[in-house]
Amino acid sequence: MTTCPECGADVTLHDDLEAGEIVDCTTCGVELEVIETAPPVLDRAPELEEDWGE
Amino acid sequence: MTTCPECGADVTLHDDLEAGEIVDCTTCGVELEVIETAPPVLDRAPELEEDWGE
Amino acid sequence: MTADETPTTADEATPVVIKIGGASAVDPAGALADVAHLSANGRPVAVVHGGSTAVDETLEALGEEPTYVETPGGVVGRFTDETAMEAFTMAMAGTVNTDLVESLQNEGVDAVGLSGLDGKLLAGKRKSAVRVLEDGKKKIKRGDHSGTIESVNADLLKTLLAGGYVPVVGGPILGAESDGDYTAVNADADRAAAAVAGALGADLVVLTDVAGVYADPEDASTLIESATTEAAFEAIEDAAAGFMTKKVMAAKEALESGASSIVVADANANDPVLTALDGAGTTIT
Amino acid sequence: MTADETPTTADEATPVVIKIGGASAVDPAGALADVAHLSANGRPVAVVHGGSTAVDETLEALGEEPTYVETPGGVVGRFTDETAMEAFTMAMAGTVNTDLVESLQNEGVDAVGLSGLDGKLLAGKRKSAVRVLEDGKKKIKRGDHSGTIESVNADLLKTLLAGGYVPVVGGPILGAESDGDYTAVNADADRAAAAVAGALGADLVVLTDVAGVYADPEDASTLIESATTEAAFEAIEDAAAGFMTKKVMAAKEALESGASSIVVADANANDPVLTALDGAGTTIT
Ligand SMILES: [Zn+2]
Ligand SMILES: [Zn+2]
Repeated sequence: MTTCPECGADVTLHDDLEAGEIVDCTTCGVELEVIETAPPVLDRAPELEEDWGE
Repeated sequence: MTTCPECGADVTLHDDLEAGEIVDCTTCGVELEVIETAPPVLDRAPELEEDWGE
Repeated sequence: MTADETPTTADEATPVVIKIGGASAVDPAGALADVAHLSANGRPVAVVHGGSTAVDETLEALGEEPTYVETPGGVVGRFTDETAMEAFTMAMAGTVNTDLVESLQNEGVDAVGLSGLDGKLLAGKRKSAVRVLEDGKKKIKRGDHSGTIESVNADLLKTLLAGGYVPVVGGPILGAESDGDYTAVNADADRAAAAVAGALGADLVVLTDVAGVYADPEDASTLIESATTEAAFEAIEDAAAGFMTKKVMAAKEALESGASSIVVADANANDPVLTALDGAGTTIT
Repeated sequence: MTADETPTTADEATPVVIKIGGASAVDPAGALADVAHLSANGRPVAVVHGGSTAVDETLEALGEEPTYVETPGGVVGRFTDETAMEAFTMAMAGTVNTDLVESLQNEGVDAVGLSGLDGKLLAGKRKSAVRVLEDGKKKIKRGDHSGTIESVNADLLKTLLAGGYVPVVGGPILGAESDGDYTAVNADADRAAAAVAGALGADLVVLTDVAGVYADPEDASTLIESATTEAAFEAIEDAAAGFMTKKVMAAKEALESGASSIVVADANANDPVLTALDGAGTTIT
């Protein structure tokens, strides 16, 4: 359990959390990136286009 | 035994001849390259500078 | 101008940009002979090349495996980590570009090979992070070396063309980091060709391993010969399936950025470039 | 010219060609910062690079071994067979050249990387056959990919310099076969730098991992600061031992082909190029 950096609400996290994983804040709906896992640190996930190289 | 392509003299060749090997014609002194070994074919060896790349 | 000189028409003076693929199914010999023909006739020509097959071969020769990732949208793409980027640079700027320049010199064409880094020829923001789907989880994966072209140094190309040279352009491109530093990154070669053609106001010939865009890819009789209206282009967009989607997207970018025309044509045809400029394949204007 | 403009002296207008080695003992950062400084001050600059360490590393990464052969005269040199040539092209035209262009772009220098094939920049006859001593036998070994530079496309360099670009030149070079075809081949980078400096009438700075040419390589106090006469140059020729022999030979070629001066100097010094142009190292004119 940690706090959404956008709205401050509690975010429930599952057990096998991995760095880089994207979780949704069920309160404000924003996408959060797992920056660290122990203890969990969340940050707003960057917006990224789907665009691939050669 | 084969013939010097420069002077026509007989050139004595040793047994374990290899392609690319340079032999001297003892008659005219020219350097001969072994082009083929069985049967032996000789040609005048190219003049090459010693000059190395990077 | 004296009476002896052949007047140069506007059409003759329009540069031609030829996109040569990197797929091993395509032999560039026919295209390179056409480059020689056009260039000998005074037409400014630039070549843009891919080389994904060579990158894969180089990775394999180095004992590395390409990394593929799936986007949340279900598109499978290559992830270019640092090792893959090194192989990409070796293969594209080293092997493929040099081999093409060598082949063109043997055709009598005074080719000059360039990567996107040279003179900031092709530059854009580096994209390091991508969204991926891994084991059913959405993730941010960092360390990708890719970028989208935002600027073309047309002056460098025009200077070389004016000097009688044929620029041969391939990856990597110059990727700007958020801190302002530059890193060599991967970019889509069709879009690189589109950017070059746009910057030069050129006729772009995109050579591929099929005869053009088909209304029904299963039916060879449905080749779309040309699209000169918005509606016709939309029909092509609908028809383009699979890897053709990228080529049609690139065609759109080329036209929007100033290209004169785009032809998607068969690299394995006789005189593939000359016939494409003469109406073979799918012409979009 | 208005009163506000600083007059350009002949010395300021003389191009500078900087030879950067390929040895891993030498960090190019200092030299590249000097390139930025000179270039920002309006001095035309070109860089010529080696890269034998990178070639060896690439061969090793590919699981190949470099082939060394001994000449009848006892000189041990590298034999560049087809596999080695492919690695050479990947490493030199791919990795080393692109990395230098990337680093220079990060220094604010608008670098353009070129191999000797580009615009026939560096061309000469391919040498495929070499005389070797193998198991005590003199042999002709064929398949070498090497060549000696016979011509330089100075126009291409001058065009780029006039456009404000810094050419970054490395191998391979364009080797002419006896049948007229061209093949990419290996050439000595010091001699490439000499050829470029000669063609541009430039000041050539050859950076190496020692401070210059010593009368006695064992005694640091015997650094030869300059040679301006035939006799002084002969003293340098006598003094140059081992790999310095090649640098002094290259210096001679550069002067004979039109270079303005040659300095052999320490790449690891502070401001290595600026101090070399200011008298550090061994200056030959
Ligand atoms: Zn929230
Ligand atoms: Zn004889």
